[in-house]
Amino acid sequence: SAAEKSLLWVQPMRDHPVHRLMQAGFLKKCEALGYKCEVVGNASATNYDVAASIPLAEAALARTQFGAVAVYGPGPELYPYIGKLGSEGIPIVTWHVLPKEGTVAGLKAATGEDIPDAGRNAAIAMGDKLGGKGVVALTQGSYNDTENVMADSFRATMKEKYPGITVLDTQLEGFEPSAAEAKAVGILQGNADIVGAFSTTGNGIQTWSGAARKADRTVAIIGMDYIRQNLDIIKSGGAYGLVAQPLYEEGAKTAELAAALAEGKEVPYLNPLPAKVITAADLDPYYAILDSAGQ
Amino acid sequence: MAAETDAPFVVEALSIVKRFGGATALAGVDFRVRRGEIHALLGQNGAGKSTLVKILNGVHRAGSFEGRILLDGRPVSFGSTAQARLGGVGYVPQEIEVLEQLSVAENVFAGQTGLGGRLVRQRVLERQASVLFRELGLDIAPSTLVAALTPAQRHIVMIARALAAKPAVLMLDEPTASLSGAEVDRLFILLRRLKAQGTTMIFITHRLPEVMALCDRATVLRDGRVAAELKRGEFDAGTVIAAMSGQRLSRLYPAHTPPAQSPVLLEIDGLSVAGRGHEQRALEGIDLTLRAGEILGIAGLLGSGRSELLGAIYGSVPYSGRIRVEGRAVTIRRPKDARDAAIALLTEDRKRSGLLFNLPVAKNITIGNLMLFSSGGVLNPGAERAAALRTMRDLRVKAPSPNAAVAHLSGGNQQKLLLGRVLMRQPKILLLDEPTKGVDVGTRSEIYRLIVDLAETGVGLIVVSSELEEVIGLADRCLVMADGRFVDAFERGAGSEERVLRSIAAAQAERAA
Amino acid sequence: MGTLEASGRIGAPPVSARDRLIRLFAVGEVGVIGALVVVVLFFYALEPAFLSERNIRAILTVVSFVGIIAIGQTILLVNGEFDLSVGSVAGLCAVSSAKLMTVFALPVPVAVLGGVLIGAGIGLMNGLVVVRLKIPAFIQTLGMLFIGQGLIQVVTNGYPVYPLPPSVSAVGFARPIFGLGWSFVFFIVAAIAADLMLRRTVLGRNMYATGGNPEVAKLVGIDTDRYKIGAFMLIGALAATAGMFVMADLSSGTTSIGSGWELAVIAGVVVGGVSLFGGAGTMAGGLVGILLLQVVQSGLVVIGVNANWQQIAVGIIMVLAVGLDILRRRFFIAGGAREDAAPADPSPLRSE
Amino acid sequence: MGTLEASGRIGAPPVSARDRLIRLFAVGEVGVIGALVVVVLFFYALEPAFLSERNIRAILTVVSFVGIIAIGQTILLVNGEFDLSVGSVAGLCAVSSAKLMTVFALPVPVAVLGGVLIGAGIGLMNGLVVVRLKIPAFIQTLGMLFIGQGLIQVVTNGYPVYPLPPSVSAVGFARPIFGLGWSFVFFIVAAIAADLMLRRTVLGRNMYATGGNPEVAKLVGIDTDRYKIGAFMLIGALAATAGMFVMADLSSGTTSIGSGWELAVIAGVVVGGVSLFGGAGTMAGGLVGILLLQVVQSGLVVIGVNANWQQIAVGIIMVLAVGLDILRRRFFIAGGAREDAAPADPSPLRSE
Ligand SMILES: Nc1ncnc2c1ncn2[C@@H]1O[C@H](COP(=O)(O)OP(=O)(O)OP(=O)(O)O)[C@@H](O)[C@H]1O
Ligand SMILES: Nc1ncnc2c1ncn2[C@@H]1O[C@H](COP(=O)(O)OP(=O)(O)OP(=O)(O)O)[C@@H](O)[C@H]1O
Ligand SMILES: [Mg+2]
Ligand SMILES: [Mg+2]
Repeated sequence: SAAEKSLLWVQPMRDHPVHRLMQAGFLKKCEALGYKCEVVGNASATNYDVAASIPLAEAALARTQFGAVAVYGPGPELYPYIGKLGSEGIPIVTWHVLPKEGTVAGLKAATGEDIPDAGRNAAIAMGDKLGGKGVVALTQGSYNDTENVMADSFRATMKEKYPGITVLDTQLEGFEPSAAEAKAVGILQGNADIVGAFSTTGNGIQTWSGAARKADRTVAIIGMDYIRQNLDIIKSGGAYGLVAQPLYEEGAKTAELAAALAEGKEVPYLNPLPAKVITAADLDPYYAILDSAGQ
Repeated sequence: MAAETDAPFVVEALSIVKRFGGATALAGVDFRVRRGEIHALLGQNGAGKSTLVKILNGVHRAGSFEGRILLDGRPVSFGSTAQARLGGVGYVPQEIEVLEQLSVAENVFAGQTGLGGRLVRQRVLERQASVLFRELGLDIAPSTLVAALTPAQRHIVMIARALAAKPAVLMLDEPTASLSGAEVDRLFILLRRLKAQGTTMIFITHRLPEVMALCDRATVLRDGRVAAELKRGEFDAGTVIAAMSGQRLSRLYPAHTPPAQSPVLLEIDGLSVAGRGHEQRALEGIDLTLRAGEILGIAGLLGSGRSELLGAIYGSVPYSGRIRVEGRAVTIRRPKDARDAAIALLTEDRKRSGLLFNLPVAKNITIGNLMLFSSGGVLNPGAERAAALRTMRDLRVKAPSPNAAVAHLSGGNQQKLLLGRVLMRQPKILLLDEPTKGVDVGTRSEIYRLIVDLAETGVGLIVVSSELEEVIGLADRCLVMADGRFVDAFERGAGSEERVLRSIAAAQAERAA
Repeated sequence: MGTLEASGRIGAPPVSARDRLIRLFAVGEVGVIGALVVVVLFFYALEPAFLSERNIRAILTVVSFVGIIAIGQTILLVNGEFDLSVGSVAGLCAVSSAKLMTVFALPVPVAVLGGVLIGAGIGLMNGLVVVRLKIPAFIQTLGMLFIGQGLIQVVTNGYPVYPLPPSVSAVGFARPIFGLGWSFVFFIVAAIAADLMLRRTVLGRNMYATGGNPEVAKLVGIDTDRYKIGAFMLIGALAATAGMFVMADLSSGTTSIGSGWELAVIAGVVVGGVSLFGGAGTMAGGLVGILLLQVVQSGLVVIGVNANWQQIAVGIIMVLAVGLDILRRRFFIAGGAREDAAPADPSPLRSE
Repeated sequence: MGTLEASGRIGAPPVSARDRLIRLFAVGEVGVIGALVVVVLFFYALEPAFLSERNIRAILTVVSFVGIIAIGQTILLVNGEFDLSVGSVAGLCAVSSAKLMTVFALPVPVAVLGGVLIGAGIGLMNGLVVVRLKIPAFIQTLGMLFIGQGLIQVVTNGYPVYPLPPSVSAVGFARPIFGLGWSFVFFIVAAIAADLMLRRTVLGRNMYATGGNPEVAKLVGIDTDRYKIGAFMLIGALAATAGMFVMADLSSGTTSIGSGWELAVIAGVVVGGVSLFGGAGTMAGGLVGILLLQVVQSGLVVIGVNANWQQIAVGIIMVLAVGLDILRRRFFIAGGAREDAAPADPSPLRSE
């Protein structure tokens, strides 16, 4: 019946640009699969408010009987809710992290990049670019499991593979672009010898390339997410590369898994997606994806 | 020189009806003022005087009342005070309304776009302001911040503000209520000059002598209706009061003789109060004793320090010196300490430090006295309401209901309400700062009676009033204060207004020397 | 005689009848309750599932979290101050107590007590700074908001405190009444107590005086400083409690607990007719206001409004609710009781 | 004669000298400028690079964005109101004009004009609702904050508007003076104009009256409603301008432009001695306040303070700056003028 043909997507901080990209992949795929899909979460681009998001999910569930529910799971705070829904017999998928099987009650499947791996790739790309020496700045948008893990693995990899490179303490960019840029400039000023910068957030490339321009310094910048502007910046040499987080694909994959589960099919528990570091050389396929996504 | 009685009407308010919710403030008033006259508007508290002038000033905007208003024979309907102002109407409200964060000069010329074109010329402003003040006999530096003035001083600033606009018709709502003799004299000189220059004035007061001295005609309101229209020469206290209240004038100051050698309630020696900023001392070495059943009056000029003294005794103004209550030395740091020592204070500025505008009438009366209607901190609403009603009856607080907003009581009724609050806890020592400010003649004598009765029951009272005549009439013993020191003292009957003024002048002369 | 008749009106039936009407409509909550009913019926009509047990429970649960803080905020506002730091205080106390029960392995009750004490302590600090140093509450509590957020990171280093002792999750999962959790029980009990305190005790009345005009309050012998500091401590402790209830609900000490609550809570109670300027408003009103905002948010989801438009609707309805309330006052309370009900009273000079 | 001398104390020369002193120190900026100097020297001592041309440029650039809004906020606060919606208005106008110049392919100047008009329009709405319907600015502008955020999503569907016409980035990259962008030029010019307006014109004088005590202002014939509505429109237009400058700087209509500005801007100007309760404060003060907060933030980064502690430091310094200012007033302006200056003065009843 129509009831089973619908899927729900639960994601706090619903309006964050990166989250919106994931949602786009999900909704697009849903349509393709002939499902009626819905996104809920606290409407904010800055506040990750779980307590406020759960009742919104409940509201949707009160109205519609969804075939499966996708719950954003970068941290443990939504695990209890996943457990609750699972105990109601609703199949649950999560994305963006790959929790070990059995660690999250009620979870049927997970997809997303292998975050530590992504961080490692970034470190290697950076290390090679810098020829194994120099000072590298590290910034996160905010503290959250995804960014923390990626930053940590970046730091660890540098430590073991490129002892010649010193990674500075993590600094927070925050969400407001102009403020983030000012902060980056401050970091550059505070450390005359910075030659590289790695940011674990989607705005990072804009932030750092803008800062490098203002401070006119040449910095090897690696950031996240292949939104069009980031690709352009790399193309124009404003940044070195980016971790092609499969945000859009995650969303799409999540929709597939959820749909399959809704139809009672078996799906693999872990569904990792590649997260390559791409540089000026290999941009074209990503432009293609964006075009197809109508962005 | 009374304006010729057939001069044309400048202001005509015809069959004005003003209702506030259920209450009717004005029930069909016809009010006419002739060009060039000073027209007294009289009536009991709550009679509707302020409401009438507010209507003439667009405070109550056209449409919020019934009836017609004519200026110079032309019908007008003011949608705002701004329009009234442009229409040549000036207004000094009853309550103090100033811009505390601006300087005196800025206050006086606030809203006057004329000055120096669109640019503000501070110098010009201040020069013109100081001229005005000299005329009003208040030598405040124009750059003084209004926040630093006493209530009375603020009131003068308001008057200057109205005059500065050079209105054709000037309406003053109890301008003298907080002024003392000398300031009043000055004001009158000024008003007479304005009159000579052709300004028409409406003058509200509760002080009949002022009417006699200043006004050409008078309209008496009573419960929202015109009770009488009197010409100069027709008004003597008897007629006016009769018209106002239908009562005959009881003796204004009831007889009272203090019990000989009653115990000393309050003993103060060497009390000093640090001056505010520039004042080296607001009060200097004050000694004073108050006996049970005694009414002690303090006379003085504006800014002489009377309120500061009461404030110090009550703990709201930090002081140095020794205070003993009933022989016990007490340290009063906060009003609470004073209250625990059975001292109560009626403040001089209702709006600033008297009324709680967020609470209705009844709760305004009982606040601070709640221990009387509560057990274990839990209120007994019935008892509270009853007590509030009792107070309202006893003091004849005229209010639509116990739950009405205090903001909507007439000035005098607000005053009575506060008196009620202060009396509720039956203090032993009662400090009254301008107790009859804005209170009508009838009620006034009631309050005097009340004061005397309290004295009879052994309460000790200190009365500060800007009306010399009142202090002298009431007090068993009268102290004269100037520049924060006592400069003279005399028993009932031994003093006169002249004596007070002379001793003050003398004191200042010697201080100048 | 004149005056007597005049004052005689006091007791007269018609008046006091009108008074009861005024009284009824003057109390802040009537308007917002009206708005709430309208909104609920509207959503229900469009989608009966709105009143499904499940949805109601979800709404009441989250309301119980924010509501616990709203109790404190209402009291603080009545006292003439407000607190922007509640969100980060809630988060800080949650993660702190989480650390206490994990890293320091303290027994859960002790750790919880610790959390509450931290909250009250922060409240005390806010109170002292605002009252004694006369620093505007806006600055002090906004500063504390930042400080709290920073401390959350210091305490957790950005990682959620997880897992927590099972007993915590147990509390989070427990459903003592009508399938509602302990947070709700606490909320209801606290709300009733607070309401009685404000309306029926000397304490409460003195709070209205304190918020209405501190200078007058002092003159009638009320120690306004003590009241304000107390109110700050109370809201601190309540914020801590709310934060820890959320923590139990999520059975993890997440760094994001309470993020964005600072304005939400104030908005809610103000929608409920509590004055931002002190001395006016009721507990019932404040809490209904909070409920209204949550109902709107859930309702919009239930009836399936496009996600992008939901927040727009929230903003509009928030303003409308207050507008309705103000019209009500205009309409029912002519001159009469306006000031005493309306926070919007431009009159008295409040400076000191 | 008698009384002339009696009150003469008040007029004696030393007094008016004192008054001039008062007025000097009463103007909000002295304290915050002091704080600014201290902070700058402190950072400079620890890390000379802090005063490097580039860092100064970067700081001034960011300040110019927020500062443009702070100009409006200061004027609005002087008029006795405030606006929480500036952040989302900035964002909304930025993405809207971006859409206009891309999707609708309007010439850039037209699109920019469009953005400004939207901002002014929103301001007009805020003003009308606050002034005419007497809905508290807090509620109306908070509601507008939500509405704006929602509209940003509606307009952009969550994606940054990109790419923009080259001329936009050109403006963003241009460095007309001392390597500072057009945003800074605009900021400086607007600031000077606004300062003169407040201090030297009747308009400004009437604004202080309007914010100081609307009742009195009305009484003396000032059309307070017009002033307030005007101020709301001005801040709307300025917010739009700031948003579009950020957009040019990023050469992309990012949806997160302006997020979090609502409190930052108010905090800054209040730190600068502008009263939350209207009628007090200066343009210079407000803008130095904004600068101070920005300096602190980037200073902490430059000297390499641990990220976790930065926010804490910001919170503390913010409170300290205001505290310093209030002590200064206590010290220099005894009794009398106390009321006038202290923003601490809890003289709210300024709601509408
Ligand atoms: N805004 C208002 N709302 C309700 N009632 C009001 C309002 N203003 C005045 N009243 C009532 O109207 C009546 C007349 O008040 P008004 O202030 O005109 O008296 P008044 O003659 O000025 O008295 P007083 O000499 O004490 O100033 C009073 O009963 C008062 O309670
Ligand atoms: N709020 C205040 N701020 C600054 N100075 C004040 C204040 N109140 C009183 N003063 C100063 O203290 C002195 C005594 O004022 P006080 O009010 O006691 O005089 P007063 O005799 O009561 O006269 P008034 O009739 O003006 O009340 C005055 O010179 C005044 O300048
Ligand atoms: Mg009157
Ligand atoms: Mg006095």
